[in-house]
Amino acid sequence: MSGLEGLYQELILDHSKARDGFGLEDADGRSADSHQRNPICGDEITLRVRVDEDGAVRDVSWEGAGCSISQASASMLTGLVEGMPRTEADALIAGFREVLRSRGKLTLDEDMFGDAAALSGVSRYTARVKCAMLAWVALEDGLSRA
Amino acid sequence: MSGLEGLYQELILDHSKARDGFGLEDADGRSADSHQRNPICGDEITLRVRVDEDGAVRDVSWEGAGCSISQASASMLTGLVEGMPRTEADALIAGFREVLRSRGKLTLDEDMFGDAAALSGVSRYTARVKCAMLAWVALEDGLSRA
Amino acid sequence: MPALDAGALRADFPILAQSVNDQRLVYLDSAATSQKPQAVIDTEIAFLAQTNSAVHRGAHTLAAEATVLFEDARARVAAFVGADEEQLVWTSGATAGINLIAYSIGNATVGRGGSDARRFALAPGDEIVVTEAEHHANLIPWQELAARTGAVLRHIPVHEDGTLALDAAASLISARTRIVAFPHISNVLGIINPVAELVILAQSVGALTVLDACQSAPHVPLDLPALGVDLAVFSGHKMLGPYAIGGLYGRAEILDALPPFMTGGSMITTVTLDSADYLPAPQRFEAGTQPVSQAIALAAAVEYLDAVGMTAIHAHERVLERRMREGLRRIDGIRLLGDAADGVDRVALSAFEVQGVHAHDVGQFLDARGIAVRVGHHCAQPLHRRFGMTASVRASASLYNTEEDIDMLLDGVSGVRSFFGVTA
Amino acid sequence: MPALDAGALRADFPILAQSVNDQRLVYLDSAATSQKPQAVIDTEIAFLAQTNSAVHRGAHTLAAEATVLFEDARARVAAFVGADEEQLVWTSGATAGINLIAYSIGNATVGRGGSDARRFALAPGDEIVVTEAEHHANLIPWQELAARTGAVLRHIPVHEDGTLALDAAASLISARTRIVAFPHISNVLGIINPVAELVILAQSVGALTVLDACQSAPHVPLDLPALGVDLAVFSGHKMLGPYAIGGLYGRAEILDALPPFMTGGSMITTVTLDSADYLPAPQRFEAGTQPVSQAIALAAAVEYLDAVGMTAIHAHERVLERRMREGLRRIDGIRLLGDAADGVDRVALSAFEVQGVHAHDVGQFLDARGIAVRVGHHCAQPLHRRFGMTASVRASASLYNTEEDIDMLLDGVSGVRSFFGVTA
Ligand SMILES: Cc1ncc(COP(=O)(O)O)c(C=O)c1O
Ligand SMILES: Cc1ncc(COP(=O)(O)O)c(C=O)c1O
Repeated sequence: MSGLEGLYQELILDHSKARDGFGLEDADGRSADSHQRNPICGDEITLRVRVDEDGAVRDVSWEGAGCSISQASASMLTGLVEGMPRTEADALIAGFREVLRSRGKLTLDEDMFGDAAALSGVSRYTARVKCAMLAWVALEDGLSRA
Repeated sequence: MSGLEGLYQELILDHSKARDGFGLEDADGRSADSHQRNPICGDEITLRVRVDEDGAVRDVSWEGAGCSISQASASMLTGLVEGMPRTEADALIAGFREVLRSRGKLTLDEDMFGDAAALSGVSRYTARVKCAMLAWVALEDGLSRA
Repeated sequence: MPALDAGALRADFPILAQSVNDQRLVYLDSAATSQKPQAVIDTEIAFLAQTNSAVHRGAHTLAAEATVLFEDARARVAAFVGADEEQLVWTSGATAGINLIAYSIGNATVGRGGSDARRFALAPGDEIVVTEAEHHANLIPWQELAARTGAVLRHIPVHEDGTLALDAAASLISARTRIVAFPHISNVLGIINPVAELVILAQSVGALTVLDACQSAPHVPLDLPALGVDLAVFSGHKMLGPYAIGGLYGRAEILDALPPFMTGGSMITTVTLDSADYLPAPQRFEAGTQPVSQAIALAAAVEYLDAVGMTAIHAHERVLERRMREGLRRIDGIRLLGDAADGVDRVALSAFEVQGVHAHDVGQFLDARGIAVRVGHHCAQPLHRRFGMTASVRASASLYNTEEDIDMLLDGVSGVRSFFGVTA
Repeated sequence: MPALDAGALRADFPILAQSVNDQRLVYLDSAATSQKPQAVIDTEIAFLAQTNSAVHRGAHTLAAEATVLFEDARARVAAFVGADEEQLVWTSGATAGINLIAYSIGNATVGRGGSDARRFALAPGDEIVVTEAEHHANLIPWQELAARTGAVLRHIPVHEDGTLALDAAASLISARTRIVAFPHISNVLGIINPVAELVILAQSVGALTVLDACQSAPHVPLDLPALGVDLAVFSGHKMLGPYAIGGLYGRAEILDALPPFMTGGSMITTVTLDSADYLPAPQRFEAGTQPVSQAIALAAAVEYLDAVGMTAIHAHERVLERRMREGLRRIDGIRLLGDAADGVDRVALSAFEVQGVHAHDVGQFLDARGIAVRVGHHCAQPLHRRFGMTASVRASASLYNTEEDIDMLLDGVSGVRSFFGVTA
């Protein structure tokens, strides 16, 4: 069952329980919400993000239910982008998507993706890519509207 | 090409040109018309039949265009049923249908079907059964309404 | 002991010899799509390699042979559900069949079809009754029909144990009810619904009955005329047959009166640039080139089912059902959807949640052991909502599953919570 | 000399090794349905025997693999017609594709779909323009749509030589025109219609263009975006693929705005008992279980066509076309339908009558020599009426036909009138 343990690394199971950023922060004029849904399993996420005057991503917070992959992914994302320039966050999301869609061909760089690099294994499970992407798509959408 | 000559017997080619009963007789109170169509090729026939007071089939006449099988079949039918009691004609039509649908298993009795017995071969050509049946279906329909 | 030797039947299904993640494949997703026996595959290949040709359209030898095979297939599949060949319309599947009915009724409502189509026309305020246990395929087409016509959609609730609330049905079905559509067996609950009772209720108010027989056709003996429904649908791919083929059964009187749905070639008599005359049923509903090789292969599939015997299949699956359900009940933290009392007749299908672990994670864990189950809402969101869930795990067996398969499932499910670190 | 060796290709098509009535099969009915190369059959079997599983619905290994194959097939078939994967909707065939468009527009007309669907709504007096050369599949759905909405159907006439009356088209297509639907190649005339000219006329009045590409997809290189049409349909079984699968191509902007047609599973996001939210295109139009094995096999079919090369295929068929047409012209008592001048580009398809002998009899005579042609109205009654006929004989070739096949046809046709005792 090395495949299974490769997918569900300790870090992922831990994040899926810790859920950093869980619970929506209060909204203000600089924040935007995005609601995303995985049509296959019905999982959903509502993610809120603020963009500072200087263009930095701040206070990502979220709510929702889903599998351990989707919860861990949201949790990992939260810390990763805090304070990052918005353009850099957009590039990060694009890079994440590329790896996850690579069907196991690419891996996530630890320096760049931090804990989220543990999600590399998901890319070999095409049916689970949507789970891992859910929070990232929500952030992308939120940033485009913040 | 014995198959082809079995299907297109001299008698059939002759009838398809002679076309006994071709040209509609005048209608009267005891006659009924039936219009039938073969949806595959668009062939059509209009057949008119009278039923006497004593229940005898009289004056079958018809008009229409079609392949040699359908024209020969109408021509052969015309003489065959002249003067026949209506119930006997109905039975004849049922018998004809049974043989034609038998996929080559049954043959038409010459005593009973006269020239039309030459149509036995059609039953092995499932796509042509409708052609041979067209006039007979029209007669059946006409009789039910005369 | 069941009269059926599933272990022996497995050999007829080439895919079951596959290994998945280095484990023997334990396929428990037959409610989504069934596996195909070699005989079905071979029948379709033989047709394509020897007879393939357009049916109902040509006079040449291959075309004639293909037409005979195609129409024989119709008679064969019709007989499988107790019907005559004129009562069976080919569709691309159950979803297409239900849409056909709903659009045909919609067409009657806007005046299409002959004078005998008038009886199907819906008026604003007319009611369509479905159940809370519908697959989306037997729900959304009615929502859309209601939206187009002003009819109102109502639903028969489901009890906590998964059975239909028949008392509620009796008061819901009223003089305003025009259509009653319901599943023979829900794809989430597995319970055989009381068709006779619902048909009596519908008939007493003159409503049309539509049966979704998708999940019953492969599992229980089916006699649609005896069930008394007006219309019914099923899908080939769920009953050992190919994709892209299904059947719509209808009482002759109903099929002959309904207006066409899709239009095109081979369903007409005369066509001018301005209008067309339509053939009688079933051809009236079969526009365009039909799923010819698939129909012929579906006939081989029902031939296979009949050779094994539908009564034997149902008996075998009852044994699997009981083993699965009793086993699941014994595992900590399992909640079954619609856990009806043991007396209720059902097929070998269980949907459940493992408390504290998301269905997707359960499915992934089982997959690593070669066990294929389905996770998600199974196209039945309202039913999951009724049970307070968004997703569940569903294990569904068929004639080729063994008791060992069930034991492997149970063993797998037992290990889920500890793997994901959930404590009781 | 064409770059294609049809004699060698024949070996890839198992059915062409058949003998019919003790003669080598000369299959000249590809416009009705094409034969399938072994590679297509093998691809479908391999899927069924190794990977078969429900797509887009399961997390288990087989389901995930099946989903990848299915979506890769979409991208492959889309690329074959020059499109992106999101621009390709699976249908059960061309007839279903045209019905999809017509019903979707009908649904927009009664207020279904989002606000961007309003632009498709038809008002009484709006006009739909088709041609006199339509297959019934591209005619009756528009007649029915017109009948449901009060729109008016008009048609572009066909000249005696089979070409479209473009001058008439220019005056027919007016500010009232909302839809212009036409065949790339008529299945009776074989002439490649001037798509660009018709698209310009339609665009100049803001009308939607719908191309019936059934008869072009297997025979000429196709780049639908470059042709500039809004929507187009084709059928798998006419292009070496399976029955029961076809494609609907649409410009993204159009597909995204059209309301759903059939509804059910796998095309929604959220469903309540009362209403549903729909996914974007293409999934929005793909309700229920899809023709999975057929899509994958169709990808193998276009792979095969591309390996041979569509340019080489067209060049080869041009040679056959000329040989067939010139040969037929030389036979006494033959009348060709739409015998356009030699400069007009066409595919290897001729419809004709043998004067004094009914088409059915001609077909039967040829069949006895192993030559399979189609007889009848070929689902184009109005076109036959325009030429004063009810039925004709049609010979249609494909990449696997040789010049010898054409010579056998010509030899056969030469003998018809004497066999039936018709004197010149
Ligand atoms: C030009 C044309 N359009 C549409 C169709 C309908 O295609 P199908 O029957 O595969 O739906 C055909 C073939 O019959 C055709 O030749
Ligand atoms: C109960 C039920 N109804 C309808 C359907 C729809 O069948 P299909 O997707 O084959 O059209 C399904 C299967 O998905 C089902 O289980």
